[in-house]
Amino acid sequence: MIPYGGKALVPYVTGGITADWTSYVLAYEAAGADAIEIGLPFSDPMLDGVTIQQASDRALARGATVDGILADLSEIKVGVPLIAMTYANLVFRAGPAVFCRRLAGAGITGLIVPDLPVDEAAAVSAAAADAGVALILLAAPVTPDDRLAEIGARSRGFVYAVSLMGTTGERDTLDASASRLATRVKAVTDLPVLIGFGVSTPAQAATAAESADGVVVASALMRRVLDGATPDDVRTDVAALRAALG
Amino acid sequence: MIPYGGKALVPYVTGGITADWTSYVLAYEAAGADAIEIGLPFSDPMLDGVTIQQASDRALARGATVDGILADLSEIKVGVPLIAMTYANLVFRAGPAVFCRRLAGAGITGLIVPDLPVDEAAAVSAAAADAGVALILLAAPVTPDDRLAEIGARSRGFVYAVSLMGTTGERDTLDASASRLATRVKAVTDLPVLIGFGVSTPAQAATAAESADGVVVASALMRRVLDGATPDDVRTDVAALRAALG
Amino acid sequence: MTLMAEPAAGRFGDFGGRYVPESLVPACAELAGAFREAWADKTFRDELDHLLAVYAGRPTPLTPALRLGGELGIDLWLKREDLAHTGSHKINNVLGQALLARRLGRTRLIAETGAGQHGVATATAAALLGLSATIFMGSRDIERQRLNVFRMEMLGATVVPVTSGSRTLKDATNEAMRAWVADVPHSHFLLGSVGGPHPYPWMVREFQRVIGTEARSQVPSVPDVVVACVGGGSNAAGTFAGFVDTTARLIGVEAAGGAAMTAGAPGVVHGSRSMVLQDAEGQIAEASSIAAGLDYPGIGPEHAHLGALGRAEYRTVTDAEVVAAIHRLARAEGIICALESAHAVAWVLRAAGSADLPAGSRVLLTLSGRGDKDMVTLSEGADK
Amino acid sequence: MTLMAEPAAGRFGDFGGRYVPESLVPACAELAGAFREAWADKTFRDELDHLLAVYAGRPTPLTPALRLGGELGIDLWLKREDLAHTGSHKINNVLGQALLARRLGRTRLIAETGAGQHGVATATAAALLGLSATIFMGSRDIERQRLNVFRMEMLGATVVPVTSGSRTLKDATNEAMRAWVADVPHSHFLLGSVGGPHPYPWMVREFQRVIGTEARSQVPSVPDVVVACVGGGSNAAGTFAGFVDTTARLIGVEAAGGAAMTAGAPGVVHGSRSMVLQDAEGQIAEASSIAAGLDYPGIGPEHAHLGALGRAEYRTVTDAEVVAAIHRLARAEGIICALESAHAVAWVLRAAGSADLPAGSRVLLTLSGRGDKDMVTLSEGADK
Ligand SMILES: Cc1ncc(COP(=O)(O)O)c(C=O)c1O
Ligand SMILES: Cc1ncc(COP(=O)(O)O)c(C=O)c1O
Repeated sequence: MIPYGGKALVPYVTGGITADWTSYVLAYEAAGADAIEIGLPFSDPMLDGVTIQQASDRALARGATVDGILADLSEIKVGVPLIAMTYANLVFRAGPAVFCRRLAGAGITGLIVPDLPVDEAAAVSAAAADAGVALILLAAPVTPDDRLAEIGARSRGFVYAVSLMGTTGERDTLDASASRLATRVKAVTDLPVLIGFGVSTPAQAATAAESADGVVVASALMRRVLDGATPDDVRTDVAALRAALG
Repeated sequence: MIPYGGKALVPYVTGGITADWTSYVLAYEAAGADAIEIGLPFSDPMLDGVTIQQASDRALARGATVDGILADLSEIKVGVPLIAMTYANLVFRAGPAVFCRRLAGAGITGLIVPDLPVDEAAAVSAAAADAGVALILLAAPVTPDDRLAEIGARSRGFVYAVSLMGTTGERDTLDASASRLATRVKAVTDLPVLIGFGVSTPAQAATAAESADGVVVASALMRRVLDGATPDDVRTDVAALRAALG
Repeated sequence: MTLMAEPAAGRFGDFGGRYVPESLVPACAELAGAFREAWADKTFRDELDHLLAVYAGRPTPLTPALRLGGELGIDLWLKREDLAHTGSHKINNVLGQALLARRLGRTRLIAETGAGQHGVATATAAALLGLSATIFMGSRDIERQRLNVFRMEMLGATVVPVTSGSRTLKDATNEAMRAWVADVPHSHFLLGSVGGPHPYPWMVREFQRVIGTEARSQVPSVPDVVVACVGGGSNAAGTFAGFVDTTARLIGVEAAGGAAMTAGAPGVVHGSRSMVLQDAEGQIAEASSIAAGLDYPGIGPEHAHLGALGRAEYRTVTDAEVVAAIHRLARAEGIICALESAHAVAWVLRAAGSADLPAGSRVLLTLSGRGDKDMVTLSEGADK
Repeated sequence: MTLMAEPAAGRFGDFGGRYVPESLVPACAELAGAFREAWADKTFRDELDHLLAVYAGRPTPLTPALRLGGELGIDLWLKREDLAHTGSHKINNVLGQALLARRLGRTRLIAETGAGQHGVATATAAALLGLSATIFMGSRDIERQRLNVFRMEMLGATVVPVTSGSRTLKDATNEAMRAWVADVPHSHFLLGSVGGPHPYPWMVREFQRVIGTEARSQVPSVPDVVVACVGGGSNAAGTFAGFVDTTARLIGVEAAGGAAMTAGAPGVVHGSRSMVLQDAEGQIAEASSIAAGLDYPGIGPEHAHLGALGRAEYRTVTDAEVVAAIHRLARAEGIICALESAHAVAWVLRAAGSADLPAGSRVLLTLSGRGDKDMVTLSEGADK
């Protein structure tokens, strides 16, 4: 899912945030994204900071639904992997098997569920595998070594290293915990390790990539979209990140 | 103090209620009062209804004091007995002896203290007697016979029969309890018995006088004064009462 | 010394008595007799004790105030009347009198209230026993204790605003007595403190004695100082009753603006002779305190007597000290007490470490009530 | 059946679990271990029991509601959590968790609150133990429970208004969890009900068990029906714990506008799998209740389990029934309970005499809190 070798860039967009939201997906691809994370908005995004909360609220207020977002995606052609990001309740409400098949049907090959820790992941993990979707697990700075090993063993696609103890959202600096965690995760898995949460600038992306295999960038881009940036505008932003990562 | 034989009329005025308040005293005399009750206003007239409360408040607000009221009285010549009506605290604050001597010095020969029942009256009674002032006790409809006898024995001047269970204030009709009480009091004392509280009209005064030796009229007159009646106006009222009593 | 017996002729030394209109004398006498009898009647005492336990939440705890005591260098125990049903010690007296009223065949309770705590307690007892309740409350107090007005009305009581005089507790008391005179056969006047004519000062002290009795059995040793706030003086009287025969110093704390003991003179108001704030002629002064329940120019006659004897001492604290005390207690112990009760706390805060309350003293303080009713007053103060 | 043991893997049948961000998993595990250990540690239990007794006013009484019961033709006992310090059962759980937080070396308490009762209780425990407190509260709830906001601030807590979503308890909970993630090393998340990730549903039920244990020892015989209101479900869980092994029917009463059991479907929110109000896609619905403490789309997982087993039954009542119930109880018994608690009363009023609650039934009802906080809401309703 993530190219081994180079430094991967995974930008995020909240599905349904604007009528033409898939243009952001295409812009990301054009700017050099290695994969694209699609947020399926949830009413109670407990791990998200203000920016993603607002993006989710706006999408829901516009009437966004999982089915609608997946249908939108079916209408475009994207050459890089798509990864869904959503909360556990949407997965369980449909049923993990149905939910994952639906993702696969729309060409989505990865799934991130931030409130589904490894201990609770078995059912979704199996359903995802059956549907050909990689259930990507998250590791946190406080995760102890034995859990880290388990996360490394059970994750698929890559391991999402949460850069800091906190919610999503832009930060002035990249927390030192990010590289420490990435190094620890890399020691227990052969999967690529991407750093996410608070990666806000090209410089931060470059720093993160020193210890990890790439970055996920979400709030920094969504802040721009909320402020009215066009697909063209964010293409420039993603291109700058791409350039920084090499 | 009260003429034996005929039916006595004792109208009331709150001392200091107007600058020329003593004109009401003179008007009462002119209209045929047998004695005149002078209220020495107290801040907390617990047994008084709205009218006397307002009259007391107005007098106090005008700066009325016991000394001032007594000085005012010294400046007029009245041919009928004057009776002070006030609450216990004013008596005790000065000390019963000093207080009663002061009354006597202003020509007052009677004293009514509604919150001084017979059981608590000994000190004031003695001081009043020493000063030549009659301490007039009150009897109530609920007073049992033995107490009534004691009140009859200890009262001086007359016995004040409280017409009803309630505060001072005008009433549409004279309570039947008035004549029952007057009759009971007359059975235990040779003193005159006057009915007060709520005697509002000449007709009520006449009814009261059937069983008693006279009446005290307060709120009905004070309501008129509060509403702006002149000494001349109330002279007419008192004359009507006088006529009704015969 | 004990505070047990019925005072002869209703007198506590020079104080007390029954200075009421003749119309009320028989009712007072009947009440005194009924209380005397009921208080000697195990059935009545058992019923009251039962209600206090299963309904009102007695015994109330004695809480060691470890953090505040530690800061002040004293041992401090709080008697928690704030946890009693309706939020203050007032319920103790009210349940007793309401049972008595029912025993006397009365169907209506009349009460005066300042802070509204006594009114709420009275309305509560009326609801519990199926009696009606008419509560007189100064219009100024209605403004500052709105919460309690709502509570009384929810409980089915009629709240009558009193607009005469200072529009506070003193005037509400006048009006309640007027209402009583007019309805003696059906009404019981449920006086809220240890003032009024005999038997009230004695009876209310007896109904509040439970505070002191419990506290005495709860303290690990006899305290050096026993302190309570004083409005009419009922929570203090009830507390003192448990310790008057010990070596404990008894301290009553008045509002600086309602300090009958400190700034008053002997006088007669609301049916008894006691210490009263008044002018040279005997007109009753208007008190002024941030605590509606202490905003009263008089005090119960037994306090005047204890003060004259030197057995109890009386102190005053200012509104500003009271507000500071309520906040300090809240932050140190997690207890928001009533503005009234905070007077006792304020004195302890001021005195601790001084000759009046040396370091190491063991102090029992009665927290007479909780502060919910005062939040609006305090938050408005904070806005200024 | 008993509700004693730690649920294996944090599961109550199909419900429960620990659906939290990986960042919180170690903290939850640490907490579960610490609670397991503390709960088996006599020193800890003794300290908690001591605080509950001398500080919080336990045991709370069991009041026979003679007048209301008589009117309804049933025997009705009220378990009086309204008399506990701070005015509701919330203090039981809060003291337990705050002691645990101190044991874990945490210096800050984070809590969500709806009615403000849990926030006040948390602020209280923080003051008592010298910890700091940050309380998240929906801005809509801040408007309707102002009194409690003042109280929290007086106790030294920081109250953070939450303006996202429905601006009520659900959103305050999201925000509290976000704050926790950001400060795990110093903060304890002091969840106020039996929801959330393992160990909260188990731990909070154990801390609230005292309600049921006391009530069991206070009732003259095992009741036919045990009833309590259900928001998250902590007062009900604590009550049920005392009777689950008896023949008593267990009834939880939800707000019609927040009826997770009656109108919800299985789902995952705030860390556990339970019954949740949600749409077909899984978006959480906004609850709507006059009682801020029940204005919540979820319920604790053990209730979902008890409901699935048929061991407990869940009913709903409307806002209008609740307002009528609060007034009826006030006038019949002199007790003004919280809007939350009045849900249980409203069900009894409706059911008494029907097949659901036949005449002659013996009913134990937990009055979870007092109504002072609700006077403004009720009086505004009355003005309309
Ligand atoms: C909480 C509280 N404490 C004290 C008082 C003062 O009354 P007393 O001095 O009779 O205890 C009141 C009166 O309203 C009160 O509400
Ligand atoms: C008085 C009262 N009762 C009940 C509740 C609901 O909580 P639970 O269902 O956890 O008992 C609350 C919550 O705020 C409350 O304040």
